[in-house]
Amino acid sequence: MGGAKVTKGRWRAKEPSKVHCTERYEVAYVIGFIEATISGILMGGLYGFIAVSLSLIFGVAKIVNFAHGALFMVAMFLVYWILVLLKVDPYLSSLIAAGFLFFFGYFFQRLFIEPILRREKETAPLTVILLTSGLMMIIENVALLLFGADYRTVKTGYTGKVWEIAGLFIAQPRMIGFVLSLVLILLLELYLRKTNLGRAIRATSQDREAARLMGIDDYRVYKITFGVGGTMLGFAAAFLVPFYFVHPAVGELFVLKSFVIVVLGGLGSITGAFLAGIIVGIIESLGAQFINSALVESLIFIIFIGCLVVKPTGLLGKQRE
Amino acid sequence: MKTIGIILLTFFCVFYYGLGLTYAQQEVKVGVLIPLSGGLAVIGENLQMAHDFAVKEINEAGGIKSLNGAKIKLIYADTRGDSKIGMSEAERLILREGVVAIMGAFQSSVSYTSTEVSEKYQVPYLVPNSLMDAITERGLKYTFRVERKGSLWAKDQIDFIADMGKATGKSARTIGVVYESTDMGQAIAKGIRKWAPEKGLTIGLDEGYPPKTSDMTPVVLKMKRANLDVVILNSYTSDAILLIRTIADQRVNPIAFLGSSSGYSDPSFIKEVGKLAEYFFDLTEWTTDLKHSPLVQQKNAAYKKWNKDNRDFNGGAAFCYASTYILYEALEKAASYDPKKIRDAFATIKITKGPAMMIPWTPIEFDAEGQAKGARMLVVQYRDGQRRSVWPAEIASNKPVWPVPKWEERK
Amino acid sequence: MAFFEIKALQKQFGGLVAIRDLNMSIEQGEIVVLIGPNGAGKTTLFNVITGVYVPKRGQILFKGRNLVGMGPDKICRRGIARTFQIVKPFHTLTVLDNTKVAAFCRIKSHEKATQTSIGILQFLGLEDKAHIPAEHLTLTQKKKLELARALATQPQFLLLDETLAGLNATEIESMIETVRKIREEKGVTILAVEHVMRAVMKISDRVVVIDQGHKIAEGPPEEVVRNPEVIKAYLGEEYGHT
Amino acid sequence: MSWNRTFPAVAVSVAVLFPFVMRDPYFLHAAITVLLFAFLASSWNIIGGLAGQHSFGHSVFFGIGAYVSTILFIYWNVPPFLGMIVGGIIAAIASIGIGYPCFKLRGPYFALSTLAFTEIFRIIATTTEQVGPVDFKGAAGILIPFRPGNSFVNFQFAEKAYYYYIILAMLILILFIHNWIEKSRWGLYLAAIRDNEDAARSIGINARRFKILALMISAFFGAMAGTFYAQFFLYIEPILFSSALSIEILLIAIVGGAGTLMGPFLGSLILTPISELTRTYLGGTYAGVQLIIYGGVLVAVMMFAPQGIIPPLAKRYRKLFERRA
Repeated sequence: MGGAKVTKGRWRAKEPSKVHCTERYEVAYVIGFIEATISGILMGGLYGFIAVSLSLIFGVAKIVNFAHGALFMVAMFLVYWILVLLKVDPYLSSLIAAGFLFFFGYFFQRLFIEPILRREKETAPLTVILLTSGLMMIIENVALLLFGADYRTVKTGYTGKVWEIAGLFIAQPRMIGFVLSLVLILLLELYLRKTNLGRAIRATSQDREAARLMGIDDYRVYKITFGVGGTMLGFAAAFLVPFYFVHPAVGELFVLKSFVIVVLGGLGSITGAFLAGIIVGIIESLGAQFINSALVESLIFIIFIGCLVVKPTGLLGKQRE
Repeated sequence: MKTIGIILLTFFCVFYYGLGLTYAQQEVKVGVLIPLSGGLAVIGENLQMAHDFAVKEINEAGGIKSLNGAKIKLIYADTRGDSKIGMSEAERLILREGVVAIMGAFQSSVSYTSTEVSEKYQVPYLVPNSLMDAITERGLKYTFRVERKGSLWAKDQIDFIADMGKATGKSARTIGVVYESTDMGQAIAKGIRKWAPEKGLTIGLDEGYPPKTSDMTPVVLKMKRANLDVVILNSYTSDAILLIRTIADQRVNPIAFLGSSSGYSDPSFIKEVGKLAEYFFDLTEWTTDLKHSPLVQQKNAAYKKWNKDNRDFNGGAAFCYASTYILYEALEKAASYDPKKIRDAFATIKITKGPAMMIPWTPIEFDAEGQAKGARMLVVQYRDGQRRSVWPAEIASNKPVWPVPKWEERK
Repeated sequence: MAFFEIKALQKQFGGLVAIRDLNMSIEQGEIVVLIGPNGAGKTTLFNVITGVYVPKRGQILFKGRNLVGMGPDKICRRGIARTFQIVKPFHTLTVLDNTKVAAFCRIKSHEKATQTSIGILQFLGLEDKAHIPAEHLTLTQKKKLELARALATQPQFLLLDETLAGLNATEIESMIETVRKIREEKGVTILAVEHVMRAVMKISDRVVVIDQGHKIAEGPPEEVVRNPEVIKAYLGEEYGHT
Repeated sequence: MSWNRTFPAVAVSVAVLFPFVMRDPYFLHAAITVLLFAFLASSWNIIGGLAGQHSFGHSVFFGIGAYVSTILFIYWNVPPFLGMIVGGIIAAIASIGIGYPCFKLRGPYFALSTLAFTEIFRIIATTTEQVGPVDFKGAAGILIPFRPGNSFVNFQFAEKAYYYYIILAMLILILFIHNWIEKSRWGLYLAAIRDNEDAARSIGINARRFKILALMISAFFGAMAGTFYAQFFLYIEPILFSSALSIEILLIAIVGGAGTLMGPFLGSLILTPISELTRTYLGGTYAGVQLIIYGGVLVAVMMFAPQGIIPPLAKRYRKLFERRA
C-alpha cells in the first residue's frame, strides 16, 4: 500500500505536505474498499444465517413463510429478556433461546401450517403467503401491545468493542457472530448429511411422495424442520442482539432480504443461503460506496428477479429438470 | 310495595337531576392526530402525554373562562404514520366526533394531507411540530404551524456551523448530510443544498438512505471516506441508534455531528445509546435549560412529577404542551364553539404571557399564511446524558465543546 | 420424404441419457405402437416430440419441417396432438368446455366449436356427460376426455400415451375400436405408447421397441414379439437366448 | 345460473339508491372505499382469478395510474379522466415488462418475483425527486391542487356522491368486462391455463401470450383505480407501490372468491368495513389491536375457507339447482 504511513483513526495523514497527494488519496480509497468488503462479508454472513432457517422451511416444505420476520423478532425478544433477567453471556444465552425456539417453530408448524398441508396436496403459495402474513400481523402487534413501541438495546460485554487490524475497524460482536454462524452452518450441513433424520428432511424436500413411500412421516419431518429453523433463528437472534436493537417491527427489515438470499442461494441449500447472504452483504456495502444506497436496495431486487428468471434453482442450486 | 316504588322513583329523579347538572357544563372537543402504532408509536405516546398534561392543568384551572368554564376534551386518532389514514381520521374527527379544532400529526406528510381536509371543512388545525415548508405555503386559511419551516432548520444548522467556526477558530470547510429518505429528511437535505454554499461550505456527501435499512455500516464507511468536517444527520429513532453505534465502532471523527431532532431527541434514543451520544449536537426547538423564561424549568418539573416514568419534555413534547395553551388562548379569545371564530382568533392572536411562553420566542403570533412569526431553533449538545443548550448565545446557558474529542480519546 | 421422421435424436438429464441416438419414421395413416420396459424413455420421447423438452441433438421432421425448438402450442397448431399418461383435465370446466377450448385451436366461432365438440363427444360416447365438470368424471371417462380434447384440435398426427392403462377388458375392446375408427374416419396417423400387449398385437401396423432410450427392434407385431433382443429387454438376461 | 344474475342485480340497485338513504358523508366515504377496493380486487381478479396467476404486484399498476394522471394534470393540465386512460396504457405496457420475466416462473417463485417488482417501484418512487420539468417530490408525495366546486374536467367534486357514482360506474364496467371475458373464447383459454398450463399448451394455447394479455387488461384497470384514488384523496405517495397494498387487494379477492364475478365485491363488502371500523373505534386507544383483528380474519379465512365465500355457496346452490333440473 505504498510507503505512506497510515495514521490511526484520522484518515488524513498528519503532515499533508509530506505525503504525495495522489498517494494519500489512493491509500484511503483502497482501504475504504477493503473495509466496505469486509463489513459486507460480516453482515452478509449474518443476513445469510438469518435466511438459513427460511431456506430450510421454504426448501423442504415449499412454505413461503412471511411470518419469518415475526419469528425472528420473537427470538430477539427472547434473547433480550434472557440477557436482561439472567445476565448471561449473550452467546451462552443463544443455547437457551435456541431450545425454546425449537418448540416455538415446531408448534407454529403444527398449529397453523399443518392443517393446510393436510388439506391440500401441494400448498397453493397464495394461501400460505396470506396465512403467514396474517400471522405476522398478529405476532408483531401482540408484541407491540406487550412490550410497547420502545427501541431496546442490551449492553453486553461485547457491545461497542472494536478490533483494530492495520487501520481497519471490525466490530467484535459482528465478527464473533459471523464466525459462530459459519460453525453452525457446517454443523447443520453435517446434521443434514449424516443423521438419518437429516436425510429424511432432504428426501422430503426433493420429493414428498417418494419420501412418504419410503415410510417417512412427512408431517413429522416438517415439524422438525420448522423446529430446526426455529433453533437457527434463536442463534441468529443471539448473535444480533449485542449490536442491534430489539423492537416489535424489527423483523420487517429482514423478511424480503431473506427471501432474496434464499432464492439466490438455491432453495433448501444451507451453504447456498450463507454464501448468497455474503454476496448480498458485499453488494450492499460496496454498492453504497458508488451509488445512492436506496438504489442499491432496488439493485438487489433486480438481481433477485434476474436470478429467478435465468436460474430458478439459484446460483448454487443444482439445475434439476 | 308502593313505598319501595316511591323511594325508587325519587332516587331516579335526584340521580337524573344531578347528572343533568354536571352535564350542563359544555365540553370543548378538540381532535389530536398522532402516530400511535407502527414505527413511530414511541414518539406518538410521548406527544400524547404532553397534550394530556396541558389539558389537565387547563381544566383544573377552571377550563375556558369565556365559555363559562367548559372543559377541553381531547379526542385522539391514530394516523399509524400513514397520510391516507391521517386524512380519513381528520374527516372522522370533524364529522363524527364534531371537534371544533385539531392539533397534530407530527409527521410532515401526514400534517400536509390532513390540513387539506380541515381546510375543506373549515376547522382550524394547529400543527405543533411538522417542518415541511409546503404546509404553510399553500395559502390555506385554517392551518397554523408553530414549528419553524424545514428549509430554515437547515439555515440555522449552517449558521450554527459558521458561528462555531468564528467562535472557536476551528471552522468547517466540507460538510455532509446523511438522511433517512423520508419527507422530513428530504426537506432538510434540500435546505442544506440551498444554504451551505452561502456560507462557503462545500457538500462532501449527500446521502439519502432508505427507511428500514438493516445495516448502517455501508453509509458510515461512505461518510468516513468523504473526510467531512461536520456531518448533519437526520433519522428516526431506529436508524439513529444504529448510526451512532456504527459511527462509534468505525471511529469516524469529524469536528462534530449535528442531528435534526426527531430520532436524536427521542428519549428512548438517549436511554439506549447512553454515553455514545456524548458531545453530539442536535438542532431542536426546545430544551429544559433555556434561560429566556423561568416557565421552562417550572413547567418541566411539574410535568416530570406528573408523568409515570418521570420524563422531561423533549422538543416535540414541549411544543405540543405549549401549542395546547396557544389553543386555550385562542378559545378564550374566540369565546365561542364556532370553528370559524376560533380560526379568526388564531389569526389575530398575540400571546406574550402564560405557559405558552415556554417557547423560546415572543410574542406568539401567526402570519397571513398561518406560520408562527419569529419562530426560531436552538442547538443543544449532549453532556453526560443531558441536552444542554449551547446556541444561540442569547438563550443558551452553556458553552459548546467544539471540536468534539476523538472516539479513541473518550473514556 | 416421410410423413414423420426422427433423426439421431439425443436427450439427457445431467448424466442420465434418456434418449440415445434414436432414428425412426412413420408413414401417413399408420398406427405405430412404441413398447419397451419401464423407464425406457417412451414418455420422454413423447415430451421431446411435443416440445415439452428440448433435445440435445437430432431433428424431428413433420412433413419435412423440423419441430425442434418449437413450443408445445405451436407444434399442436402444426397438427400434432397428444394425450397425457397422467390425465390433465381442466377440472373446473365442463366436459363440453374442455373439448371446446381445444376446438378453438382451429375454429374461432362459438357455435361451430360447440357443434364439433358435441360431435366428438358423441363419437367417444361422452355426450351425456357434456355439462358435468371434469373433476366429477371417472378415470376412464377422463382418459376419453383427453382423447376428445386431442381430436378437437383436428390433428393429422395423434400421440396416445398409455390410453389403455387402467381400463378393464370391455373398455379396452371399445377403445381399440375407437382408435381404429379415428384412423379410418378421420385419416389420423397414430403413434401410441402401450403396455397391454394383447391390444398392441391387435391394433398396431408396426411396433417399435425402445430400451434405455435406444431403438432395439422394429416391424410387424408378430415378428417383434419373437425377437430375442426384445424378450431380453423385457424379461431380463437369462430369457434372451431361447 | 340465476344465482349469478340475481345477486348482481340486487347489489347494483341497492348500491344506486345508497347515497340517497345515507346522508352522513363519513359513511359515504367508507362506502366509496369499499367500492374502490372492490374495483381494485375485480381488476386483480382478471389475472388472479380468471387466469389463476396470483400476482402480488398489483399495487405497481395502481401506483402508475395515480402518478401518471396526477403529473399530467399538474404539469400539462390534462383532465384527469384523460390522464386515467393514458395511465392505463402506460401501466399495460409496464405490465408486459413485468409479465415477461415473471410468467416464466410458477408457484412461490412467481409470487415472490411480482412482490419484488412492487419494492423496486416503491424505492424508485421514493428516491426520484426532480426529473426534467417534473418534480416527483420523492418521499414527500404529491398533493393534487384543490379545485373547489364540482367539475368533471378537474375530476374533483365538493359532494362525495359524485365520487360514489363514478366508482360505482367503474365497478359495473369492470364486472361486465369480467363477464364478457369469462364467456368469451379468451375466457376459456384463461380458465384452461388456470387449471393446467401444460395441458393448455398441448392443445395449442400460447399460454404466455394470453397470460400477458390478461395482465395488461388487469393493469389497465388497476391504473384506473389509481387515478380515482389520486383524485379522491388528492394526495399520492410512494407507499402506493407497497407490497402490503398488493396483499390487501389479493386478500379481498380471495375472501370473496377469486375467479368468481361477484367475489371481489363481496370480499370488499366484508373486509374493508372491518379495517375501517376497527381503526376508528380501536385505533386511537389500543394501538395495533385493529391489525391483530385484521390478521386474525386473514388467518381464519385461509385456514377455513381458502377458496373464499362464493364458491362453497355457489356449489351448494348449484347442487340445489342441479337436483331440480
